[in-house]
Amino acid sequence: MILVLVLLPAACAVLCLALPARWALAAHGTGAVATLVLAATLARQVLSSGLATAAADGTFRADGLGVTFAVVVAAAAAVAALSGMGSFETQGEAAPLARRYAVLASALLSALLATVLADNLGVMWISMELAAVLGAFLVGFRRDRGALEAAFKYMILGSAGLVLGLLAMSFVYKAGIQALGHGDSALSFQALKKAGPSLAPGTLRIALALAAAGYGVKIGLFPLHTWKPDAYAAAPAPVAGLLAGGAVAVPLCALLRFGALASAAGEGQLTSRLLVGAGVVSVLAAMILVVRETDLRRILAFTSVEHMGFAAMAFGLDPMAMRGGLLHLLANGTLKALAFSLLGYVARERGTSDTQRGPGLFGRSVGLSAMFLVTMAAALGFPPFGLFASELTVLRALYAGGHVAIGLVVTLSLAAVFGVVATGVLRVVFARSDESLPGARGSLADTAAVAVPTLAAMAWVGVAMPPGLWNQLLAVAREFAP
Amino acid sequence: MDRLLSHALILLVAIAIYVLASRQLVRSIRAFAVQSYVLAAVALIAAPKSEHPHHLWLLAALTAGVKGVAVPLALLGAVRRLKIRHDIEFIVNIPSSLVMAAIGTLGAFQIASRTFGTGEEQLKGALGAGMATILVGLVVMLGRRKIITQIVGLLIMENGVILATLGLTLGMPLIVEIGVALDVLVAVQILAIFAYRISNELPRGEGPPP
Amino acid sequence: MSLAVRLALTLSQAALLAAVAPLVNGFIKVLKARFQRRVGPPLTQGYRDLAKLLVKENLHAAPTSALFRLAPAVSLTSAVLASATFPCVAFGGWAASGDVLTALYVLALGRFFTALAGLDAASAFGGLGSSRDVSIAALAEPVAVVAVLVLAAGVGGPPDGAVLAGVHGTVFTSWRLLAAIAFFLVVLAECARVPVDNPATHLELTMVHEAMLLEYSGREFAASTLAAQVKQTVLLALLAAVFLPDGLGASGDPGALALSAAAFAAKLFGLAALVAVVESSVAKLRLFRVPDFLGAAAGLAILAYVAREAL
Amino acid sequence: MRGTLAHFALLLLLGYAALAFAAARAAPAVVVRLGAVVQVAALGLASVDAVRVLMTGAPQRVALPFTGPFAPVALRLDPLAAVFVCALALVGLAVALYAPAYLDRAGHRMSGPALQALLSLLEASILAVLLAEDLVGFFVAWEIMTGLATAVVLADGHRAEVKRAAILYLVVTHIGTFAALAGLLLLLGDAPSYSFDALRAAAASRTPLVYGIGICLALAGFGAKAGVVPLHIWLPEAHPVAPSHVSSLLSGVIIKVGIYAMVRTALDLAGPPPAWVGHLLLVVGLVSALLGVLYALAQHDLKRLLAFHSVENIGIILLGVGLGISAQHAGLPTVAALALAAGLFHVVNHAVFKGLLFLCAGSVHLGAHTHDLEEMGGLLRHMPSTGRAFLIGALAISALPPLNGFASEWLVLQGFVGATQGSPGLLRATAPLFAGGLALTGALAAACFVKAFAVAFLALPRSENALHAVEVGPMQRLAQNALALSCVGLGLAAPWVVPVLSRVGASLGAGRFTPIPQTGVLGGLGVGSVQPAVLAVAGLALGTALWVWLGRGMKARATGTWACGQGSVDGRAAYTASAFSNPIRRIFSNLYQFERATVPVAGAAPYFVMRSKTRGAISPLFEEHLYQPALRLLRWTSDRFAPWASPSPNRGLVVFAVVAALLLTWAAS
Repeated sequence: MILVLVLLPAACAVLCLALPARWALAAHGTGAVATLVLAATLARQVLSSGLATAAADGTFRADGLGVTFAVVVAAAAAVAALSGMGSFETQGEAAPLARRYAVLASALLSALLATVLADNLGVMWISMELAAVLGAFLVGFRRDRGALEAAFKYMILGSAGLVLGLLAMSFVYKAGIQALGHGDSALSFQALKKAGPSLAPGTLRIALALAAAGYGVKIGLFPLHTWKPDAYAAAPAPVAGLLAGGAVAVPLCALLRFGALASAAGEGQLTSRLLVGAGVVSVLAAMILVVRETDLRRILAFTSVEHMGFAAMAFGLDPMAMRGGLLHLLANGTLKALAFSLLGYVARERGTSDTQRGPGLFGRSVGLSAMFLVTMAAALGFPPFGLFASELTVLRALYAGGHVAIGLVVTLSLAAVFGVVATGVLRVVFARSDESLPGARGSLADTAAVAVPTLAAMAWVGVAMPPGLWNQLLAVAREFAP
Repeated sequence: MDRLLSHALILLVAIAIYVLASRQLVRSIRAFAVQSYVLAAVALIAAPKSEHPHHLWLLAALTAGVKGVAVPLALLGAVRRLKIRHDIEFIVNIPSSLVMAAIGTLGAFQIASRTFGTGEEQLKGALGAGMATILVGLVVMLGRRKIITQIVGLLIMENGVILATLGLTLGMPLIVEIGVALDVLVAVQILAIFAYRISNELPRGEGPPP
Repeated sequence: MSLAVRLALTLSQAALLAAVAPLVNGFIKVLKARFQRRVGPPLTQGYRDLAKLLVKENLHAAPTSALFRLAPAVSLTSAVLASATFPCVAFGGWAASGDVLTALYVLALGRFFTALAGLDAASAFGGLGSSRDVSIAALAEPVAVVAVLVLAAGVGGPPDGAVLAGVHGTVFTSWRLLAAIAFFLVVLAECARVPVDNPATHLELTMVHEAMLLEYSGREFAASTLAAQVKQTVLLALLAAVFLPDGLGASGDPGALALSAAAFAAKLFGLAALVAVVESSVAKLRLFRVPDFLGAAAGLAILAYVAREAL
Repeated sequence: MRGTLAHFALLLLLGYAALAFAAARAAPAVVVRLGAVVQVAALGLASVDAVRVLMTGAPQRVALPFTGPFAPVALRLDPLAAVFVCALALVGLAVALYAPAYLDRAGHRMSGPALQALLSLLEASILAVLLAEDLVGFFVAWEIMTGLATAVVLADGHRAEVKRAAILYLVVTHIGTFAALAGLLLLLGDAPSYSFDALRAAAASRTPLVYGIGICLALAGFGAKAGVVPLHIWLPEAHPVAPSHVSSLLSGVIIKVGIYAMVRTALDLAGPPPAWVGHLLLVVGLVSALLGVLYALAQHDLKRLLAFHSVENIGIILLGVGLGISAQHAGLPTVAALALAAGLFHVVNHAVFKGLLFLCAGSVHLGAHTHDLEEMGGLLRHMPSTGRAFLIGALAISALPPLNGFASEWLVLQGFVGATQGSPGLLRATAPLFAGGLALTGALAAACFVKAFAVAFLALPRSENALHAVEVGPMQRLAQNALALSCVGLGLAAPWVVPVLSRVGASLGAGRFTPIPQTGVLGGLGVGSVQPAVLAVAGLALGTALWVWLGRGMKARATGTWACGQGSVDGRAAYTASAFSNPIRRIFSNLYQFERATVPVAGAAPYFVMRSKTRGAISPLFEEHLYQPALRLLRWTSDRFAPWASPSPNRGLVVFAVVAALLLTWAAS
């Protein structure tokens, strides 16, 4: 079942190669949705039974953490894929572009799923590197100078980070060999975790530090976030959605696995202090950096830095906070993907996504602006949606744990970022500047087809989450918290 | 054998520092090729010590073939296409980058000495040299403005990791080694393509070629 | 005392004060004339003016609305009602209802409508008068409240009938004098006496209270003037009964009642004389010096409160 | 699942909103009227429930079918919430009557049914906030209310300042919500669940420092929604731009929900409040009251004037609540009960007369097409009913007997008189300052509304629009007169309403507030007592007698206004709004820092100026000295960090190298 899940998007990518543009996009969309459904069933099966299933003689294994992250990635990919269908021209000379996007996006999805579900750390690193390469191609999709430079910066920083990731893995491998002897079990996460106390703490501390630096770049925590604003501004909207929603969560899963190994070896305090420190610094820095941004895509990029920091901090605290962190990743991933996708339509409608220039969206199309407002509200943590529930849970755990100072700083940053983004969004929607930029009339149907089901799902997660699932998430959190 | 090994290790780090200090692009690419051969040699030296020597032979062949021959040729082709002779602009001038490299090397050997208990280390000093090479490669990447030089820096970091892995565990399982080598190759190809495309996008006369 | 007796006493007090108001005002005019070595009008001149006005016809300016005709009735009613809210002559809380603070608020109702009437005729002078009167009142009201608070704090219990009974018994203390002086300054400001406003002048730009009544004539003017005089008498009565309660009888037997009525009348006219003395000895302040004048009154009231707390 | 009426009202409103959105295109006029009927029915049901709860004192609870970890568990209507439901009902009914005719007029950016749907959703969210029984349900409803209110503020405006108002409103109140959430979570600590009972139990065991931070954050956060002074800057921007009938709901009810949250937190959730909370509320209340009325005096836009008065009345309410807490610590349980009851009574009163005034302002806007007092004048002749209603509202807000404003403000004043007899302490020493401040506020409010009523309705019209003003429709007049009548009714019924409200205090404070006995006298209990009914009857009798007598048998002759004997005067000589407030502006000049610029418009040379244009404006103190510096600081730090936002790849790698080195040394040590 795990292999099917991982290989489905890859198969879909191959299929798209053969199909004409229109059908390729449709295939990519249905493929992504099918992957989401498959991931959800796998997740329910693993979480309810509590026991993990392995595949391909141990290289892949669906444990609690992996399955949850699989759902996060699949959800973001599904939203991005569905909105992708509406944002690429499928006739004329632009047709091959659409097909290339479909192939690359599907391949990226399968690489991400492979990373998350890999039990063998080597395979995890390889699929991460593959995802980085595919991501670079997708970021540089538009072939203009800005996109190419953004892609190059994404690639260079990513490769440097992954080199350190590779070194971290080899350190773990050394500790593994000392404890378990040669062979593949020395690289299997499950085996290493079981043999936790016998691992050499010193080596694992260095491995964790290297992993934090290496994967920190891929997650985009401050100050290693420098590639994010350019990448998300240059990439086409559905790609930015997929990257912001799914691709940044995957290295966080890798970092968590290294953290779990380190805490199994007795270095739990170092892991939690590292995660919480990185998280709070990112949230605070994102708040400061977002103030001067005027382009809505760059603003969203910095909110992505902030939410990743918030999630990392949540994972560093106690199991209650980690549960909130997992929910936060799911909600943030999906809503960020939807926000970027809608932003693509908004930019196409009014000519620019800059908050200072361009006509008001309300004047041009009321339906799109209503959907855009609700989506951005949800992405900022307005109540009925999932993000409010996760932020409430994490803040609750933060204050219950007695971290009052951190709690106040984080709450202040969340509020300030809300202020900046809300101002930008309201300016974009209700601007009345007479400078009428060239905007193409998009059809409302395809945006509604993406937005409405996603928002409904998020509202369901936010308000009507079944208590059973909520406790299962707590069980996963207890297993992997530092 | 140990004396030969230590000479090889020192040579590796020296080549990395040479690339750091060189201004000539073509020379630094050739230096990288030489470094790959030396690395292959170290792998051969390490072969008898590990349980499954054929892995290491394959690794040595892979390194020599891919990184010794294929990659430098691709890079030289790119250099010819981009018509750039030497990378004179520096973000970080040579003396300060050398200081950073020195500090990095010291730190690397310090950390390396901690990870091994007494007498456990099969390849004496390989981990330290590997981490040192990684840091020097990083300094090369962050110090230069030209893309090709940054790619060379990345490749040197790559060699550093493989050396460190040899030092740590006498090589990784086979599929991991192959996967790593493949990925590096693909990454370098993409960077070369980007470099080429950016230079195309660049209308003549607007700023230096990347 | 039964409710009926209390109601009768209240109504008689209200009627008495309303009747004596023009006399008090005339008394002040006569005293001022004497200080200026003039004979001055007869004491009953106030009644003659009112009688004359009652037979004249009401002139209404073109822009005025129905409110212009309503204002005199409301201001006279509020003045008369204010006089019924606190007992002047005898105590025992027989006042039908209300207390000193309610009296101030009822007078404020009258001022509100007079100010509106001033603005209704669309003349610059009416607007001038209303704006200044309302501004001065805004500064005077807090001082009056603080002065009353000083009394209530001193005795405990509500500042209505019971306060008066309580205060009646205490020895004359210094802080009560300070509060009385502060309240006296407020009375000067509220009743448009000299330091704040000159009642005798008819020069449009200098008068404050008169400017609001500029457009009135006939019966409406009579009502408005009477209202002003009753308000002045009520405030002086308030000062006499609440702040200087010595000599006022408490029980209901006629002998004590007559004695305290006489004492009250004496104090009332004494205060009127004091007003006349002040008017003759002090020049009218510029409008934007009035805030300092009322600031001094506020200082006195706060000082009284601190004195009571400390001593 | 036995549903209470209030719970049913909530569902009714939500049902209508869904229907309205669905059938908006089909028959807009029908949908709008149906909206009015539904709102009247729903709010009627809710008020019946609220009155029953107030009378019996027994809270009503309804369990909800949701079981999720974040779903609200139950809806609970307790006496405190009932007071605010009554305020909502009173204003909501009038707004429902007013809305259809107002929406039929063309020129609204949002269609009638959409606005009706938004209005009923807004009322439903207010009900949900008042009925919420756990933190999650409370904050979900609270945020939705904020979102809807922002949408409503944006509903009608075309101009740029509508966008600015909406942004200001959303950002300031949302940051307040975050602060309040942080405060309550601090108080909640590690309690088992989010419900209010768990919070009450947990709050009792908090250390004083954590309690202090928590309560301050919560009060500041909810204060931002209520429009307390330092956080009030959005109020005079947002309320005037909303459609008139909605701004009366905004100003009358929604800022009261902020007060509800403050009282609920201070008195109920966080356990018995210490004395300093009372003093804090007193100081904040006085500052809000004074600055609110002083800023209102300097306005010549009618709706901005009314918005600033909302700040003033919020201050008065806080004075009552603060006195309730402080008096209880000064050993005066009766005065405490009286003051709290006065505060809650003023909540209802302010909702009624502010709702009335905003409706009248809306009618004036409809009839005379302007908000600017300078362009009005002489409207009473063309809009008599609106004029009379505005006058009653003006009398009520100026706290003049026998109306409801007088009843509650007089009670708060009596509270301060009673406070002077407390045990020697901070309250007894500062009582005269607060009493004096309150009296000053009342007098200034009276001055402000003399200006507002006279300049708008009396004298001669100063513009074409004012000359051709036309009275609003019958339904709108009915709504206004209904609110005016309830102003008078509440004033006269005060002696019976206040004791009921004092029981709310008793239900909250667990014995710290002794309920006031039911006597026909307003006040009593060792504090001043007045029978408003007797005053009103005597006044009415004497007043009508005099009024009839003055006009009888004498025909009144019309003449020109006195102009020193040179013919008659035209409208231009009359006093305008800014002229009227000039003396007070000069007295309080250091607060206003009034800047005036006179620009010559026409004339042969600079010396022979024929016409000139004068523009004066007061400097917005809070924006200049509190908000702008904060924004500038944030932007300055952001610029300092700019190079780190998205630098060149090289600089990114330098940072990466430094971070990797630091982490390695930290891990290795």
